[in-house]
Amino acid sequence: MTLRVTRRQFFKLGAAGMATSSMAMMGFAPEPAVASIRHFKLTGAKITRSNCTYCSVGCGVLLYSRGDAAINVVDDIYHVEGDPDHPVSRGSLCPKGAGLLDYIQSDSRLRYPQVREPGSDEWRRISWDEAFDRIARHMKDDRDANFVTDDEDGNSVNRWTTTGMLAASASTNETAYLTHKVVRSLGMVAFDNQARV
Amino acid sequence: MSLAKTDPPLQRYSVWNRLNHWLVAISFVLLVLSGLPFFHPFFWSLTALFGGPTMTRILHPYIGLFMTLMFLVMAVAFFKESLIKRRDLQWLRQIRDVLANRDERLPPVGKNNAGQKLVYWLMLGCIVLLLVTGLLIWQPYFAGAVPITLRRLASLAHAFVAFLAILTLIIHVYSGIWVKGSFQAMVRGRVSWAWARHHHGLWYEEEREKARQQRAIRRRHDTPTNRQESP
Amino acid sequence: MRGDQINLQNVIARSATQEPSPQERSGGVERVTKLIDVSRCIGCKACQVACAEWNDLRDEVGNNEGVYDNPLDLTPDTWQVMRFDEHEDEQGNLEWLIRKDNCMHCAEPGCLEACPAPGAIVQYANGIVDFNSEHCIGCGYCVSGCPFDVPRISKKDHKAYKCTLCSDRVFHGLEPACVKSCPTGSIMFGTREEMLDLAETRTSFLKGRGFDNAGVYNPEGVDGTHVIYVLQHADRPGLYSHLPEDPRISPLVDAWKGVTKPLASVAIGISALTGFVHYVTAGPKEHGEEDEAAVREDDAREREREERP
Amino acid sequence: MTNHWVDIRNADLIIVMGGNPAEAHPVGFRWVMEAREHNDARLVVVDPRFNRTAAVADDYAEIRTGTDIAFLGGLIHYLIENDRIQRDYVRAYTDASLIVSPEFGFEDGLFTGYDADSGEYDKASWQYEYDDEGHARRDASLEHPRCVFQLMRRHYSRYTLDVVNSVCGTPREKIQRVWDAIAETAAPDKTMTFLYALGWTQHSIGSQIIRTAAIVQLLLGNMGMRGGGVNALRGHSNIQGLTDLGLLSNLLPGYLTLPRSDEQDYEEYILERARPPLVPDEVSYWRHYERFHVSLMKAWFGAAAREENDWCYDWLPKLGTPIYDILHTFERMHQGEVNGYICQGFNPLAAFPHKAKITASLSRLKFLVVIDPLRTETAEFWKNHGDYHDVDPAEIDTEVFRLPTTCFAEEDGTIVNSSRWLQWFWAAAPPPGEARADTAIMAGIFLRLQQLYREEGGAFADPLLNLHWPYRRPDEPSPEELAREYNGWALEDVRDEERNLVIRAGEQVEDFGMLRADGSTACGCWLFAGCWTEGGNQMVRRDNSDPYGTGQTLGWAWSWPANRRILYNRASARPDGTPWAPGKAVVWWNGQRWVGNDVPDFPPTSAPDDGQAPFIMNQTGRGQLFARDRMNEGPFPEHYEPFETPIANNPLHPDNPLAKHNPGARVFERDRENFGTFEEFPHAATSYRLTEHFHYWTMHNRLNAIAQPEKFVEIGASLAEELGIAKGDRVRVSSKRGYIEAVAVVTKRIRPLQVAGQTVHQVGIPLHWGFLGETKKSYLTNTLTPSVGDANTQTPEYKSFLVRVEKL
Repeated sequence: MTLRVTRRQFFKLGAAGMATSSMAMMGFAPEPAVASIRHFKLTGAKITRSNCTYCSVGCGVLLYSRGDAAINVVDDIYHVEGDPDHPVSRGSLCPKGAGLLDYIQSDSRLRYPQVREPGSDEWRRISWDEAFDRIARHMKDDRDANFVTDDEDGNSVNRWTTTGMLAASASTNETAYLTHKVVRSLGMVAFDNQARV
Repeated sequence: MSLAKTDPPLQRYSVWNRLNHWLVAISFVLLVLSGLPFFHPFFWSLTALFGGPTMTRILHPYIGLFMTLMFLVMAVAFFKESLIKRRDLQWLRQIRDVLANRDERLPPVGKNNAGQKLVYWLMLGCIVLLLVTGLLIWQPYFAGAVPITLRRLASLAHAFVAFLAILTLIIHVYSGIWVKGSFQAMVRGRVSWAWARHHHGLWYEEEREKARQQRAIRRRHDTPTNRQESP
Repeated sequence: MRGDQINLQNVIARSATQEPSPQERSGGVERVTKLIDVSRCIGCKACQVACAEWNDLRDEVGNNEGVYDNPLDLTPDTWQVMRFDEHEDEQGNLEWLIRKDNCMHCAEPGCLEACPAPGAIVQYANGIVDFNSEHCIGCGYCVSGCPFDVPRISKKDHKAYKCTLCSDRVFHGLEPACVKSCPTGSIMFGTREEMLDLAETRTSFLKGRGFDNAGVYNPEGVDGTHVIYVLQHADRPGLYSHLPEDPRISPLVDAWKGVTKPLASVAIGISALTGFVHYVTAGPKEHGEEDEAAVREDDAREREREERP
Repeated sequence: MTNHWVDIRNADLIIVMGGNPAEAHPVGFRWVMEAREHNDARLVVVDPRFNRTAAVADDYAEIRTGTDIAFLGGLIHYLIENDRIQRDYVRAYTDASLIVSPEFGFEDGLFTGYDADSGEYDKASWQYEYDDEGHARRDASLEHPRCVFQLMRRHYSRYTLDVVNSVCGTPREKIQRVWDAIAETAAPDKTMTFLYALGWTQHSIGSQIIRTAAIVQLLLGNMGMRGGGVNALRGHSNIQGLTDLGLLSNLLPGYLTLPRSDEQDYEEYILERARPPLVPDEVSYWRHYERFHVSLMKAWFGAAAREENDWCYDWLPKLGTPIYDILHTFERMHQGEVNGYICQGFNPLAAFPHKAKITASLSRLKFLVVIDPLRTETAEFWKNHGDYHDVDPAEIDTEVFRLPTTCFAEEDGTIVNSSRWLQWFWAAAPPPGEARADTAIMAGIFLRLQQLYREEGGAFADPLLNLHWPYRRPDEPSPEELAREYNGWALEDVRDEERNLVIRAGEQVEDFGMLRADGSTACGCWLFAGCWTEGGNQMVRRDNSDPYGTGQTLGWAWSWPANRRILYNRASARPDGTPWAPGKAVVWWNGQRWVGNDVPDFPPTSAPDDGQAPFIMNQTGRGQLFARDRMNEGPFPEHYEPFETPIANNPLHPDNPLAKHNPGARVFERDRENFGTFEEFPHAATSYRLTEHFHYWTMHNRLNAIAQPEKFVEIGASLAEELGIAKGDRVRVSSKRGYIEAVAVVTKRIRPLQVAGQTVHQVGIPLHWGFLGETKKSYLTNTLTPSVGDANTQTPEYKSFLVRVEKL
């Protein structure tokens, strides 16, 4: 005998079809399409007022850091933005200022003292003590050997010309002042900063 | 008692034909279910059937590729019997008789009637188009490289052709249910001589002719004792 | 601009959602607008960097291709780029036209119309058109839908990304990052009315400086945008790295996403129904007794013929 | 800056020349845009390149690099001959009326007193004519043939439009357009500001270019005015502060100067500097020099500095040569005369001219100390970086120390911006790893040295053994302590002439007027006196209110001198004390004293009738059109060609080879061999900064690397066509000193110029990128630049040199 689909059976089929779709409509209703805004990343950040140290406009910047300087936390700066109070910058920044975060966090930041020995092809990590001791020793040896107290005309000149220094025009006035004070006390004269170039 | 014993005598579709057809059928249904959500949000929740929206987006094209492959195989197998003949046009002219079941008025039909042939060609056309347009908008593989206007055109075409294909499918499925015995034919591959004579007169004649010749051959080699029953 | 806009019910439209979004609470919400005065732009890219910094984006470090533009184009990690154009007029006067290119936040967003994923693209009451990555399925339809070629599909997560107009900042009462950073005041931000007024002021300033065709770019085709330009040559937007003359949602997209969808859906339903009705009325197509009989006759006839010696 | 950032918005005309603020100072540039929008100001750019500033300018004129004196000299000629100067201002506030010594002269490009053999000037004749009291003679009519005005008029009579056009290559009509725009501001109610930067300073004639601009501003009456001034847009964030604090080979804090070897006598040293007025009754404020000097010595050497030992005068090093500038030092280093070098946040390998020479010089050091927050090329000068820096470490015996320091975000302190504002900022996080503050590092090294000298003795140890070191944590002096120290404090009660108590012992001084030469006060930098008073730290002030709407914001931070925002602001008022124009008023005489929207830069009770002139730091009280002996190549700026010039001779003095280049320039014989000729290197090159980067730092920042990832050079379209170069091609740019390779940016923004009858192509070479950091590795631009410096500042000529461009 041949398989016959009676009307009743056909209705069943139809019903099944309906079921699938309506099941989809109701049964598997997907998550409601809610609009969600990205979490506001500055919530709870510690804000520190600072100055951009690239160019001489001296824009005010706000440094946002994670951690509240509590004793058990190492604060970490994760966002930099213009300071709207600053009379010159009024919150705006240039592409360098806007990218300050990647300077502060740069992979090229140095983390500990290093030395490259004569002829060597590599850096070696050293302690601050070793660094200071060796540098001071170098400086003293050179100064003692080459310090000029009197020039050929018999003038008292008290200068040290065989070791020189370049100061940083991006460093603070406090650093600059202390540097100058130290340098002249040693009688150093070959001493400049970026203002020269 | 197993169905096999009572199976109708006349072979209409080979095992491979049937397997092939049902693979196409299943993947086509899956494609419809996974495609509709992108066609209209009303069907969005169907994505739940495929493990979520993104999964649906990912699966749909692969199922599509699979179906296209299967279909082409089938298309080759059914090619000859799907060529449209003059008499098919006559059959189509009398489509009203077809629908009204006034079959006695219809011209005799070969293995496939004009309707089945139309389904064949429509589907062939649709699926080729769907393949091409589908590839053009396939993220993340090809879409990126396709000029935006073409991508827009493809999206439009893909949706429209899919719509056509679905309609064709509905007609196809309905006919399967409507014409008693054809569903069974595609399930078990066999039909009764009466069914064949009614729906596919010419094919019926061919089959009988074949049967006669086979019997003739057998008679030449066989002893009269173990003669078989007639069909 | 107002704090209460953080209320997520203040939504104008959501992608692929039939039922209307809750809108009662949008009453006091001002629409916001970003004004980009190209005549004031020095192309310093502060906005570009501020955008990446705020949104935690770090694109690949590219190459120089012989131009100032970098990155060359929008990417999933670069939501805005500066486009530089050297324009020499008939008199040989040189102009360096620099345009900040990013999402225009259309009032009629093509991306939203094209998006099939419910809630993946949202238009807030303040006008911001925002992508909602959790709901994005990465189909790329928004790309086809956008008249400005803005959205980009990520290689990392296969989701669509673009400028959010810093929706997170705006909803917290702040201006977008690019706006705040802009050193020259080329980028301004405020309510739509304020910005349209300012745009007029800037335009008349430019006319006073000999740019007779100065004007505002706020294309009607997309019912206006929430990012508008002040252009020295508003009559020729094309000068500014091919800014579309008259952007509108492509008719193709309309055809694809517009009425066809419901109509086709209905058509499918109807065709199924028709079958049902036909079955009930015409009944199934069956072979009858006469066929069985005919077959038996054929059998008999043949048997007879074959048994004849 | 004589004025300040926000004040730019008060200008009616902004001339950007020798600078590119939109690119190098975008945020300061905001105030130019404000001036345009709210003051209807015009912005005019004169530059070799149509740069990002030009992109938003009202007018632009191209110019050949290094010819600004010609351009401005022609302007002076035009202003005088067409009487488009502010006569009352010129007569009253400049030295135009002063009569110059008859010995003074100028012939064929050289001033009197030039010795061709030594290549130096004897400046004796560069003086006014003095009467018996040593006061300069005057002719108020400005008619006297030897008065400064007439001499100047004669001097610039040669700078006609044609000459300027042929020297600068700027099209005539453009020159005229710019001159006219500038001339407009001769009106008392109109001001023009000059914004310049290293595009002026980095020439062998840099200082004189700036002098020329100053002369123009004096003629137009734009000095001391709102929206006026000659405004140096300083490069680095605290380059102003380091200059104020005198971290230069010949200076002491507050522009005090180190003695020369021949200045053995303290009295003479002071007399030479405590300058008397050259015009009767003028202020000549430097006459208080000794107060500042003694207070400095007390701050440095404390009790050890006593009147008996001339306040430790012997402890100061005496200069053997006029200046030990960097060119001089590296010349000596190159000859093996320098053994040790310390680089504190400085990257000379990348920043100094003629990289090959710098590398060779550093290789001859015994030890090099680099103190920096970042990896620098200098610290790795011994390392082989392939084509970009090809050296053999094995052959370099320099011992190199690299000490990690904090960056701004990790320290407290102040920097002085270009507006002379001292702004205090705070640390937000600890430094990475073991990094330490520069102060701690300097203290660390110094204390070790001191210890060694105490233990072992050694050469001239007194100064360092007696250095005043009052810090609570000797190994880490705090910024607060140091700030209080450079502000200054009283060691004893200080009383004025009427014996009234001015300030008690131990109190912070309120201003430099309280300083004394008798050792009763100590002050590390007199110019900063007032920044940390008994009222506390003035540099943290954050009142940004602007009651007068002039943008002075006197309550924000603290500005030297004495919190003044506009220098010489007395000149903003007429001799009678009323403002030249209401819209430009800064200070005015109210009958009893000077008042206004800024702190008067003038004795507050000096009535107009007393007739004192506004430029109180000058001996004449007046703006110096005539520089006397203060400039090394002459009292009037004269155009000289760059040392590498694309033309055969100086069009102004074609027949005098001595006057081809600046006769006073800083140049060493051995470097002359490394100068190229235009036959061999036909293209005029200039180097500059881009806005996306800051020197050699930001290439370490991912964000900036993305914005401008790879080294390029800018080539004009016509030159590119000539050489068959398309945008994006790789090119080699060579000079006599080496070559670099980079991507070509072909642009319409650089046009060929017609100079002295020939076509000159200019090539732009950004200075950024190196072989470290996040950006694409590249050659250092200073491989190409020549080792020659300005006559007064010794600043190298980075802005004008010759190259040859080839397609690769």
